Amino acid sequence: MLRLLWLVPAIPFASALTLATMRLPRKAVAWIATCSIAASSVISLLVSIQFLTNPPSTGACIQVLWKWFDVDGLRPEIALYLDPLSIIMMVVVAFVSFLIHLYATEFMRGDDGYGRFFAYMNLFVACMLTLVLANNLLLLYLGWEGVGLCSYLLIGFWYRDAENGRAGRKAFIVTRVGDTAMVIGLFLLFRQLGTLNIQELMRRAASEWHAGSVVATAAALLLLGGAVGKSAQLPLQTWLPDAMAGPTPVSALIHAATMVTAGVYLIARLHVLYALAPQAQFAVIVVGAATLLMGGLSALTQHDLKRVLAYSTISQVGYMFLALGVGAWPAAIFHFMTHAFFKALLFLGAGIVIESLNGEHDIFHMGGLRKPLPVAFWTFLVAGCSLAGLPLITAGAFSKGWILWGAYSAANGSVWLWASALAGVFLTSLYTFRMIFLVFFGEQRTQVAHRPGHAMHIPCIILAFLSIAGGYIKSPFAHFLSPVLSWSPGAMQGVSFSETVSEGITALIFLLGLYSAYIFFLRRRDYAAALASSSTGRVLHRFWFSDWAMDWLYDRLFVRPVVWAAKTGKDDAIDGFYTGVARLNELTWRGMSRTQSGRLRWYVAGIAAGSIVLIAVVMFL
Amino acid sequence: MDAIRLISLSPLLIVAATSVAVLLAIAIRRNHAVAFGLTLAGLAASFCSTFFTPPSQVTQLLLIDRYALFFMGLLTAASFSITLSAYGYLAAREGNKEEFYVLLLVATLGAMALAASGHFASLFLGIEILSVALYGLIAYLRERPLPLEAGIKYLVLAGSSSAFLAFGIALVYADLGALDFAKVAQLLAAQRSMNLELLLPGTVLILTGIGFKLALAPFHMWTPDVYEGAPTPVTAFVATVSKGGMFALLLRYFSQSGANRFPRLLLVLSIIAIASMLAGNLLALFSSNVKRILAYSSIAHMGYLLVALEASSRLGTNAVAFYLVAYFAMTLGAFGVVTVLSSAQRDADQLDDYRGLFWRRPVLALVFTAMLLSLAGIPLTAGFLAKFYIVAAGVASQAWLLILILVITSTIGLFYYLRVVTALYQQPVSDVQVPEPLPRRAPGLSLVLAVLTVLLVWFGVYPTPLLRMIQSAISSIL
Amino acid sequence: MILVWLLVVLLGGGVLAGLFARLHPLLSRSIALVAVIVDLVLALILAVCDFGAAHAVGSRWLEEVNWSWIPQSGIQFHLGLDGLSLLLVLLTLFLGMVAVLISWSDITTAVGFYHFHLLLILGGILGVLLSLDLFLFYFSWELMLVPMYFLISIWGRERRTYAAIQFFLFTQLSGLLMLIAILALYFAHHQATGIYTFEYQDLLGTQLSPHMAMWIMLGFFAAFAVKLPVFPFHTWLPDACAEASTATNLVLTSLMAATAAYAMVRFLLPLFPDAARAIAPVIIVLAIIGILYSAVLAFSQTDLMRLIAYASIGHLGFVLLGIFSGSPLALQGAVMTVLAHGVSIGALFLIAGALEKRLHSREIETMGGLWDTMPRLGGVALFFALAALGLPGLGDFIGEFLILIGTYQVHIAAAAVAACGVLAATFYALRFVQYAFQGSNLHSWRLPDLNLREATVLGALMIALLWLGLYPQPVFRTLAQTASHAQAFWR
Amino acid sequence: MTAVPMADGLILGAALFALGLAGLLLRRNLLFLLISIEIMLNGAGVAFVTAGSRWGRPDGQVMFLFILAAAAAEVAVGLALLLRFYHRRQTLDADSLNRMRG
Repeated sequence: MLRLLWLVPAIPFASALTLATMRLPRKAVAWIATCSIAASSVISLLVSIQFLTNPPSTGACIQVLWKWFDVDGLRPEIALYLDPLSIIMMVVVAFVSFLIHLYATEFMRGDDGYGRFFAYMNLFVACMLTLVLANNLLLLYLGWEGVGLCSYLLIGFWYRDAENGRAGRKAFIVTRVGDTAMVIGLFLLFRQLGTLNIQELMRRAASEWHAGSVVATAAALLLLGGAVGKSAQLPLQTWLPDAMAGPTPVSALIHAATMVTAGVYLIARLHVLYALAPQAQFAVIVVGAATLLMGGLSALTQHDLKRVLAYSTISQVGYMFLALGVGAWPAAIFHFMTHAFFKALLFLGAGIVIESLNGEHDIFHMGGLRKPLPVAFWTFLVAGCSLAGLPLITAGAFSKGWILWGAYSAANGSVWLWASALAGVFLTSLYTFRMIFLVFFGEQRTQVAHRPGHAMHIPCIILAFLSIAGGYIKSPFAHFLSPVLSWSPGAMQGVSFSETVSEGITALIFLLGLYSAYIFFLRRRDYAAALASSSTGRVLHRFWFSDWAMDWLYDRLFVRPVVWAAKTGKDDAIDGFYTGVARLNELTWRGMSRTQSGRLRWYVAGIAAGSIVLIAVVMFL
Repeated sequence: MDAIRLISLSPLLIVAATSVAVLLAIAIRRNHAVAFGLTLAGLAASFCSTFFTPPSQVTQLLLIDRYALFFMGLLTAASFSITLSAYGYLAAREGNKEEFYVLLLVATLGAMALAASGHFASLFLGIEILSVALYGLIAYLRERPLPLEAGIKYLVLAGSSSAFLAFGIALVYADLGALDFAKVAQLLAAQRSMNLELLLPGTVLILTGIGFKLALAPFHMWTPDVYEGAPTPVTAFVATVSKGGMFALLLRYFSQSGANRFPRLLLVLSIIAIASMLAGNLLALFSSNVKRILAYSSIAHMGYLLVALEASSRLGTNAVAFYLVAYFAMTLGAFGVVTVLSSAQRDADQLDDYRGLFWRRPVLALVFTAMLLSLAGIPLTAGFLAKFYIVAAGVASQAWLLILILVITSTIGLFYYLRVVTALYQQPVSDVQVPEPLPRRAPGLSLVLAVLTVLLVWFGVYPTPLLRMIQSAISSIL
Repeated sequence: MILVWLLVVLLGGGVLAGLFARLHPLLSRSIALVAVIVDLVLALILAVCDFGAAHAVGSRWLEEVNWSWIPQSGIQFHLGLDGLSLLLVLLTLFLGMVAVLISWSDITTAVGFYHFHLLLILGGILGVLLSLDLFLFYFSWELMLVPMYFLISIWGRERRTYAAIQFFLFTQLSGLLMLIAILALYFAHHQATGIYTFEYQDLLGTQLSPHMAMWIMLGFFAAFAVKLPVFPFHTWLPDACAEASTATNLVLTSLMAATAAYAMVRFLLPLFPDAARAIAPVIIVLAIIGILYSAVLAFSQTDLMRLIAYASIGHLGFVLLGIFSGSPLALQGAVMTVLAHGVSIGALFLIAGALEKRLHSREIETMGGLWDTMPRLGGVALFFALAALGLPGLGDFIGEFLILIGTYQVHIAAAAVAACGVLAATFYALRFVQYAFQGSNLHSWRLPDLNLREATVLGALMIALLWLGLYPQPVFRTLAQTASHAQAFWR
Repeated sequence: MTAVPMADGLILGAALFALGLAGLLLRRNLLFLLISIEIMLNGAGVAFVTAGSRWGRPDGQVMFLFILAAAAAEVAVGLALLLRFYHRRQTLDADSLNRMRG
């Protein structure tokens, strides 16, 4: 059964290729696209079950497909690596993808790029699966760039609007900035350790580098650059909100559930390296903590439903980074999983809402959708609660609680991190319910034009179930991951309160957020308006709304200079030199051809002068 | 004078006799075809005789060695092809045609004498025979303004340059007391205390005379005017036979007399070479007259030749000889094409005459292209190997400055060749007036062009036999 | 012997194609196509047969021909084939076939003359790739120029004459500098051993003073730098590409560059290892400037052909970097990049040509929203744009990755800055796709999508690029022996 | 008769030569140009004769004869051409020979 592993990425690849090259009727497209992902997820489940029931002695299994190339010591293979971490990633990715594909078959029904859409989506799934299953960093990088490409393609899917294309390019380029750092990290690792095989790298790193060594730090930081770009963390988060220009299933799949967590996966995959580089790990903490707060604050000010969710994603991935930074590895992966469920669901719900309102994105133009869209409302509510961390019931509460506890108690944790994560909980709760209240409660402002069908409802319901049930598998999850990512709670000394206390406080904060949202956005909207229109409020609002003005900053710092250089350099200054030489020749010709005056006596004079000069040369030189 | 020596002289004698024969034929009855046929026969016989003639020295004046025979063969072959191309050209023009051949034969004789000359007297005589005949040839179409003007210019300038030459020889003679190259070489080698105040200016004056004939800068200014004005076959003659004979002499003088002993003279030669390469190539850049372009290009080519001459090694001599052969082939070919295209009214010397030639007469255009590319030194043509050997000679003697200038100027030169080539392949524009081609097809000329093209490619791809010939020829002067 | 046949078939085919065009243009096209395909098959036979043989015998050359040519000057007609040249021969013939195919309907005037020149160039390129005699090498090197000049100046666009002459002057001057260098080496060798020879193997160990070696090396470098082209000798390329026809551009960028890179690996490094090492830092800096500069300029171009030309310059900057970084990894990456660049940039030119044929314009400002009307062409363009920006899984990535990772072993900063060049490639590649195919169809173009011939050619190129990206091992296996030789000289 | 010192003879020759050259440069009439050439050639002739007397050989005089013959031939052709020219243009101005240039 394990030998079928290669089919998991191969089937989506094949179907992507089929869809890209052939013109098929819509039905066929839908079937091929969805069934291929279904097949892929079934196989991944089968493989996982095989792995669970009959675990390989080494704790992982490797499937080598073919030797990629072998040049002077660099011998990457096209090989898949299966261990508990990649199993979790694979299964979640495949399964969520399947649901979103199913949803999309209906969501995209009226679009003329139907085949193209599913070709891209299947390609994305294939690349994402390659990424999580890759045995070496080069193959991982292939998947990594592949998902970036699909993200670009899908953001700009509605290509007729140039803005979408711009957003897509921005996403691709910003993430590629990170990727460049990452690829340099690969060079560094290869130079120092002589391989790119992940397991081999980790073994050699552990044996050759001592903790805190400069190379280890440099490598970890460079790879962090890649992770930060892909996962839309500070300071490369600016692409994600714009990426919402893509169709909603894309936002759900790529920009919420799977791709943006690739950075988390990368760091978890290379956690041995980060353990060797405390400074780098501290950087991960800083990135995570800062991003989760900034994302939360920005989410609070957005009008566009999908942008709220986008900032929420940034913020939640920030939690994961925080967990990674403090060393609570399984907590990060656990949060990845629950986040995949509830955030995908939120986007799917948002998709239903937006579609039903004929493409209205502004939450201030929505309201009262509770009645016309009941399924969407209830599933959205479940997901929202999960996101905000409704205690005891929702999956999000478990995963986030774990992270909070980790932020306090783990190796690199501190009470300050715990506090900032707690602040994040408040923000999450606040913006989540702000969104829910504005969209589903209050009076209806826009007529519902369209009601979704089963293909869109079923995934929502399944995901809603998972957003709750997913939380209860925390301990088997931790156990399953333990061979790869171990976690020992309470190992720290000086812990002054227990996990239960932490959870209790979290719950309180959640309620505080919920209550504030209720006051500001349902009961007394004028309070919110007054707050926002106060002078500091206005400044802060604008600041947060514009993503901390980072777009503006990057525009001035990078985009404009490059465009300016391109504009001024268009005609290739170097060419001017050669043109000058040519011109000089022409001028010389002009001057010299004057001497050919046609006059006999001038010619005689020429001969005489030449002769005299030459005589002078022989006589006097 | 014994029989052997007389036989040795046979190439010269045959040409001289032919000229007399043509004169007599004219006296009996004017007939263009007869004069033409006699001339061809004479030149062919002379050419063949160069292969059978035993080398020997005929008096002090003429050295009929392998070297001389090689160049005589080259010169007669060139005259032969010029004769062929002149027939149709003259037939379409006014006036008596027959004397043209007489003059041509005499001029050839002068050039051949130069190739064989081993003495200043024969040098002077050869030059004068050549020049005087050339005055007539250049101004042959005397009813037309341009040939006449060119003839007078050439007359005055060549006459004064002869005076420079003669005065130079006189100075050298005054110092050394010898007119014979071998003797001069001995005296120079003997390190006898020399009066350099006479010897060096004298040599420079001789160089002035020779440089004039070779159209080397700064004695080059007549070239474009004479090339433009002279009837095209005569232009071809001036460019090839006249310069070829002269260069053969220069090469012999230079390698036999050991003038390279004087660094100052080498310096003068370098200055001349550099000036020629620069002037030739730069002057031609934007000219719109094909004959003038070829004139300027010939100035540059003579400059290249000097670079190899200065190397004064076996390699350099080899390079000069090979270059001259290639230069003959391509120059004759180029002027042959100009001849073909010339109408009875005027020569096809404007660049516009060539625009779109490829689309009208593709074969002719291809031939012209081959000639031009060969002049530019592009592979598959003899010009490439020729330039290759020149550069090789320069590199071997480590004359880096000269080589660098050669490389740069020949790149500049490429520009004007390409201007012409580009014109050939331009899509035809209907309203451009093109001259009528010759009324009669010129089978002789076509044959010449075909043979020259074949030779051009043959020497460019497989020069081994030619190189063998050249090596045996130059061994007699080294 | 088969090497001679390679040349004879091409040149003979060229002459025949030239002659038979009078009967019917189609005949000329077919002859040209058949000649190139026959050659390609011959080369493939070589690739298949000789591969095992070479490993068994362990000789330096898989195939060799050595005839006397001009014995007076020590010139031999010496051809030899090893892994490196085999790869590039295959590339040449493959792209040559593509060139003939895409000219099929593009070229309507002087068809025979066109194919004569096209095949003559291919012959010249093969001559360069196979020569083991420096004279023969120089001969072939120069032989490429004239036909290229004609291809640009007859079948080009408005300012074709200017572009053609510029091309010719640049290459000629640099070529003559190389001639001086070759001759200097020749005489230096004679001085040391008393033997006049242009034979590559003999000249390899020539003793030169460092000063001399540097100058001679620079002479060689000048020729290769112009042909590659290397910043700041690159300006002829965009001009030429803007004016030449599609197939010409293919030959001009993909194949001419391949010969230059080949010549650096085959001649420059082994002949002057010390001088090359000494000057490597300077050249690396030039390469990096070239990479970044060309990326910025490609970003600013509005003429599609110029854009692609600058993109090509950028990729070739990587090749230069790889060759001079002194790392075996990077060297093999450079060869890989040459192959992949040939395919991907060639394909981009094809696409630009296809667009021009339909739109009668190359200005990307006249385009936009073409995906609506030509989705297939759009998809293909996207594919090759992605190849150009170095997407993993496609050939260009493998080459550039190896170059960078190899360079990193030696010059960390250089590799890091050059990696930013890969990033910069993203800008123009995406801009191209955006402006041409995305956005709204402002000009309401209604155009035919790819026809069968175009689709086949482009499909073949896509497969080639994917193959190079996903399973390049055969390439590296073929290259291994040559690479080890090159390394031996470098170290 | 005592031999003329060589230097004197050569100076005389050079002076003649220079005179001829000056004439060539200064006169506009074509006829005078021909005459000037004659003077230059005669300058060379004087130099030859002087040099010959220095070495006591006849070569100098022989060369002088050659020069005379050559000069005569040149003048013969030259005058013919001048006649043609005068016939056409009604002038002998050297500067009017400038239809070709550039």
